[in-house]
Amino acid sequence: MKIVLALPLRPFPAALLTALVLMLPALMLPSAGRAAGFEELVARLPEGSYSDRAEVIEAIARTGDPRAAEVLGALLEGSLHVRKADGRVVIIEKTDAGTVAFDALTGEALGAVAGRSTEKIKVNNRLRGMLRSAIGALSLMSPDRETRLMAAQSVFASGDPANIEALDAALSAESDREVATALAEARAVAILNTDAPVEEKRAAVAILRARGDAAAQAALAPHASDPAIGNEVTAALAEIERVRQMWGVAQNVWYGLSLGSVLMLAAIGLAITFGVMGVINMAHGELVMLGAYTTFAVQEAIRGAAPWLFDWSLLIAAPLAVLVAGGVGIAIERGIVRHLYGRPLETLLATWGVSLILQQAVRTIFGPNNREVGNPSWMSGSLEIGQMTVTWSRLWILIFALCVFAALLLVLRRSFFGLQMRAVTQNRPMAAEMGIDTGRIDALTFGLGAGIAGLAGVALSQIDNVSPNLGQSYIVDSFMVVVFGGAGNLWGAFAGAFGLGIVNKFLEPWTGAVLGKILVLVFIILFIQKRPRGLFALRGRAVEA
Amino acid sequence: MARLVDRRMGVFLAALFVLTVALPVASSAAAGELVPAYLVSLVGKYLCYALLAVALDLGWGFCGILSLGHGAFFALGGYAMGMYLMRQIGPRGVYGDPVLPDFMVFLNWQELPWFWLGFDRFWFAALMVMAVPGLLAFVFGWFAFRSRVSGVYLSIITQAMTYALMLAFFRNEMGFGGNNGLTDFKDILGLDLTAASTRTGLFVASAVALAAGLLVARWITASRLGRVLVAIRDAEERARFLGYRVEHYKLFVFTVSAVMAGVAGALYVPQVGIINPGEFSPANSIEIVIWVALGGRGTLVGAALGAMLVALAKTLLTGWLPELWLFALGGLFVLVTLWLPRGVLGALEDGLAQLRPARTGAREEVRA
Amino acid sequence: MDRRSFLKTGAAASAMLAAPALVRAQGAGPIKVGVLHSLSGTMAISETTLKDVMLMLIEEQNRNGGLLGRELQPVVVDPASDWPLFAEKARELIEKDQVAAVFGCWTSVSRKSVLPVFKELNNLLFYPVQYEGEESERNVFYTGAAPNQQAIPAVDYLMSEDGGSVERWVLAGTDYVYPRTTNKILEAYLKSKGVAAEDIMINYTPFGHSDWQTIVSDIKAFGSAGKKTAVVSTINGDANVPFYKELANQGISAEDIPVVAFSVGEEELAGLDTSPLVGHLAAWNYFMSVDTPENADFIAKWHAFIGDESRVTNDPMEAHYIGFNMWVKAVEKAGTTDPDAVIDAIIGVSVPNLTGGCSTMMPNHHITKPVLVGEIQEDGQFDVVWETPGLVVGDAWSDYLPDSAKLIADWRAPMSCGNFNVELGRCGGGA
Amino acid sequence: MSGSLLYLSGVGKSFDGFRAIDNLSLVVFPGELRAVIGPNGAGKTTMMDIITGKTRPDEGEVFWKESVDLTRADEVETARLGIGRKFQKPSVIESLTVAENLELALKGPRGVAARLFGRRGETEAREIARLLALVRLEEARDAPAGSLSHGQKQWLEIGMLLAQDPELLLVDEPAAGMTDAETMRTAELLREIAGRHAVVVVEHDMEFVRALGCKVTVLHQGRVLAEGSLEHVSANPEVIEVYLGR
Repeated sequence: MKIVLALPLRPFPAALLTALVLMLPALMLPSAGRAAGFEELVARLPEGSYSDRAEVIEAIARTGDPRAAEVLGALLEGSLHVRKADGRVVIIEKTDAGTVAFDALTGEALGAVAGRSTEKIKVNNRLRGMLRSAIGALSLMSPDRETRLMAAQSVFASGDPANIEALDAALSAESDREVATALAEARAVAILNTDAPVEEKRAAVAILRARGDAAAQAALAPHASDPAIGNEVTAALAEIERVRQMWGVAQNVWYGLSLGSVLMLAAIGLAITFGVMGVINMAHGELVMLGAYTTFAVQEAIRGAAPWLFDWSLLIAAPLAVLVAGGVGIAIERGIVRHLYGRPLETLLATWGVSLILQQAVRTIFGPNNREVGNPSWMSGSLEIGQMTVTWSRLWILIFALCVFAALLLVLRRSFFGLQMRAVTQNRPMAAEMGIDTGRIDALTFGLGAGIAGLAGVALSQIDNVSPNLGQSYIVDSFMVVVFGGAGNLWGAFAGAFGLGIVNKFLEPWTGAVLGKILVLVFIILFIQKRPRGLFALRGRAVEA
Repeated sequence: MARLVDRRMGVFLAALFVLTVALPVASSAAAGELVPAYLVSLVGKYLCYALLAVALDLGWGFCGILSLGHGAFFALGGYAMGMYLMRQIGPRGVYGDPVLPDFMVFLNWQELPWFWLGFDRFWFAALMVMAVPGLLAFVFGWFAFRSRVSGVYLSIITQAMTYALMLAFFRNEMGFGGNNGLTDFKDILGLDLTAASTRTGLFVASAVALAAGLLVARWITASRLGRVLVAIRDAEERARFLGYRVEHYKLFVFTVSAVMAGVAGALYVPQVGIINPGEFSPANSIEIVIWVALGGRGTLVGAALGAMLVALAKTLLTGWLPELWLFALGGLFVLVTLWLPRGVLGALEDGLAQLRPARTGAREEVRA
Repeated sequence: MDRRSFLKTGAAASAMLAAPALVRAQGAGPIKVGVLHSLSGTMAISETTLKDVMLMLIEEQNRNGGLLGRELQPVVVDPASDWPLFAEKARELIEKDQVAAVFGCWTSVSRKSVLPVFKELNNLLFYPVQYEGEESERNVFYTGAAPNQQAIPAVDYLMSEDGGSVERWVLAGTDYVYPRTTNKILEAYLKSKGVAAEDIMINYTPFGHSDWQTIVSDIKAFGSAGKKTAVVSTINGDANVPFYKELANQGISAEDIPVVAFSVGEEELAGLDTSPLVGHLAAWNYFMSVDTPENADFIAKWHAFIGDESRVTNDPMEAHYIGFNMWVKAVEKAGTTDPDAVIDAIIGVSVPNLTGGCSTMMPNHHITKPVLVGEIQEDGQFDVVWETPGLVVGDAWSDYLPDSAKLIADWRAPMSCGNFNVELGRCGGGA
Repeated sequence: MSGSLLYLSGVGKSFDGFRAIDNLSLVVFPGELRAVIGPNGAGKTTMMDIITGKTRPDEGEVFWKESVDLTRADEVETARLGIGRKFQKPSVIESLTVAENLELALKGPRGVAARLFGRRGETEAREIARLLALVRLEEARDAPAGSLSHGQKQWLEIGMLLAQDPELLLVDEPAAGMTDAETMRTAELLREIAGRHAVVVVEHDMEFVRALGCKVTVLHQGRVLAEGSLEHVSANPEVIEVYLGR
């Protein structure tokens, strides 16, 4: 009866209160009655407004019925439907054969169902939150460690005092330290929402202070004005804030690096065509776009043919993107750029024309809308380093960018192709004398730059639009990076990209995104005055424009 | 010393004159509107583009300064004029505020920002139309040329300049109407902008401005200074060792060209009825370069021609085959750079030159 | 653009060519309808679909015997996302092609750019997109939502218990007029509801902003103050995908911090994996998921027309559907396509919308619409979780902006004024 | 050194490690004709760059008429002081006519305004005619410089140099790509010029240097290896070693 006693004393949704009052008879009765209550409640799920549904859910949770977790879970995932014909509540399962239904209570298989014959029992955000907490409470004792951890966290999020004894029970049974901490923290939050004795609350505050992240902050903040523990809470909050400030800097650096890696990917190909060959390839952005669309195409194919391959889609797409973009690049070089060497400005115009054509071509083939490129599981979500959120996608992109850069250095420094390439760059006639097919080298160099643009596209498809406008949004930035870093020098592009990335990210909090970007541009303009050939100027004939 | 008006210039100016007279007449009610009235403003717009192209050609064709940011000067001129036109609306804005433009009212600005002061007077606006782009070009050029930023690097930072300006003007705090820009103009110098007579007036003004622009550019390039410019374009080192302060010459040309662009923008805005940060977009500036390349770099008249041709193509294609418009434009760029290195005009004159024994055609090409 | 509708456009275009440029009076022969949507450039991403819808509607109307016994003929032009070109094309449509009405524009700036043209040449523009309001013109009909038909109800919902009784607000938008105005209105509205200034965070980003790391983490921090927090997003089309991807990756779920967007519809979600976004909201006057016979029929027709079952429908498409039918009805009522007659006839015209009700053209040239709040589902569709009990009348002049609160619009005689100042008791401004 | 026109002492310059000029000293007197020879990479061109202010030396002093510090001047200033330079690769303005090229070079105001409003005067026309005759390009007067033969371009450039009427001419490999006849003619021309102008000629071609018959300075690895009459230097074992060595 603890619950009932606790009831009036807690700040508690009126709906829930009535729900419990309504449940009292059920609680009095032995298990049979409970079961009945459960079935009756489930039957009532489809009816009424969201608020009504909220009550029912709370009630179901209270029953502690073994089937509750499953039913609520189904409701949460939206697979709990009601059969239009007889209003029977069923759980829908999508199989290769088609959709089949099971009775929510008995689990009896009801065979295949036609699309419109059942209707989904809708939930909204509020109900979802409620469900998670309820399921959490119900699965605190689950044998699976992960489940328990998840449960503890969702209970933490709900901060619902109703879960306290469930938590106590779980805590006493828990062996795993991590889970135990999670449980303790969840309990602490719940405690704060009760009128437990001050010492107990102090202890709770201490626990949360130890956790010291945004969630803890959120849990503590409302109690700052509590006369009893106000001081402890404010102190704890201040402490947490201080720690988060420190992490904030690290976070900014990370953001800068991440942005830098994107810039570098976009610009590095340009650094080759523009830097090494002195060719201004305005279609560079569109080559990036081609890479992104290749990824899209690959994923489409996979979705159709072999869904289990999806996590590999990027690895499959990468080489293809290099081929596609590289191929187009070589075509551009052979078809157009080749005739314009030594006339960089004309090249600029011609390649701009190419970019327009590529854009419209993609628009005609794939349509003007954004295309969906999914994140493979290993690229979605984020990991918490202390107070710092590092999203997997961006982490992988950073790593990817560094690999590309390293590989490129290797090719240019070590490979025979690289040697020939540098020879052609340094002294074309001499290289020709030595029997190097300069034309071929030019084509390959350009192709290399284009191919890398394609790779960039694969990466960008993970964090940005895949639309015909993709290229446009990066071309200007890429040029800034190359010019700032100093053409003809990969390290220049490297330094340029990360430099600009970090500067940008440290400016953003102060000036806002728009002004930050403007300031960076102005900075570049002024910087070029000081070093007209960029950060790492390449001496020699290579980049004379 | 070449004549100020050579054959090429003469032909073009004559044609321009005929157009200027014929079009308004033909579209007038008196002539039973032989051509739809909207052609007047449309062609007027083309003429502004032409002037802009001439401005760019002066810098690129004769001094080798490829600016990928000339749209910025055009837009600034346009904004200066736009601000005047906004002030002209006075209390006729939707909120009936005597001073503040509508966009300031509903973002509840309390008073007019300082940089809007004075724009209620035409002479001041007209001055700013030239002063603002001129000043920007002067300062920018002074930095860039003094530290010998040249070629591609110069082009890229001019692009950075216009890009930065675009972002800046998109910001609503700037007080230029943000993305919506300045629009809903009522009248200029007390004349109703929608009146046919005003349209014709603006059209003629554009034609005159174009002619003037061509003559000024021609005068500069045909003068002894013009030869220094060519020297700088073809052999900058040489010019220096001959004792010419290259940066001064570049600065002069760049500034003049920016002022021209500003004037073009100022005439453009009242005819299209809107100015918005989109005009600053790097793509626009690149398109200007295309006009010049298409018409024939370093030929002035060719630049004007190129601008009008592309604009015309845009008008027609976006009507006929919308989906093909970008293909066409893109293809044009490629073809011209590959097969018409001297542009349409160059090709044309080569054709003529072959017909005529005299090499004068080619000679002037060389000199110009 | 797929081949099918491409051919159609081709046909339409060539038809337009064939038409002599100097036809004066609208005798018999086809009635021309202008379609003014960008098919290239940055806005093509949103506008191309609307062009297709118009072609579909016109085709259907012709199958049902056209209008006034005359065939309707679409005239498609491409303003190429270039604002001055919008004005030029509008002029061309009206003067050269003699269209009876124009359906088009997406961005506010494009509408602003063509406005003077429509006023001067006295023609009709049907504008199908939600916008910032603060406008009511004699020649323009706003079939999209005004702020009070989208933003304010959405906020009401979030403040309600079902919506999670939100107390702390992030107003995030792209830095242009629609978000600025909407946020000004919302700010005023929230304050009127007793929300403290420190519980409102306003943030603006440039167009096509793609690096959302900082802002998303700011939102996260802002949301950790212990009060229920929600984000009201007026972020513009292209920037949304990276924004939502960042949200998902930083693990901000709709239960922690729901995001309600006014510019994100089915089309935008088509470019996203929505499973991490389940529960985030959007407020519109139409969702593809709405279960009504009209809607089912519309979707079926759309799929048939576009020849692609996977294509989605969205709110601006419905707006065109409503707008077009209103125009048709008004023309039939007036018995002519003459703009003045239609302008008089169309007020009060009521046509079924796709959500099971009827929308009516109001004297202020805005229409009545239901407001729906939907939650994103795994399948990229929205589940309607809330809707206004009745239809909401579009409000041209917001009551939450000091200077526009004084204004009302009524285009019926005798007032026939778009910005009547109730304080001064006169038709203010020049309009 | 008293009366010197150009005075270099202890000049050094290196490009990322490579020592192009190393403790170089050189003195040229007014009206003197001087040949500078040396193998590739001996620093001849770098020396000229330093004199004309194109490159700043790392150390050492460079003085013009014992008073003006050339290490602080840039190309334009040195040009205006009266140092003319002819490049190894003939650099004339190809799209201008021969006459226009000379007219550009003529001594006179270099300011923007002056050029914009100035007109070509009688004296200038006469001067141009004289120079055309001197470099034997009368009939090519109105041809674009681009259409000239290599040798003619060399002469045109020398003509432009003279048009500047400098006190010191730096001439970089004038005979390169010339027929023997032209080479001799050029040598003759330079000897004529010398006296009124000081001339420093950088050359590989020993025949040409002999034809100049003047004091010779041998550069090697950025240093002066030997100096004196051609006979004297060519007797110098080090010089022989250097020349045979390569």
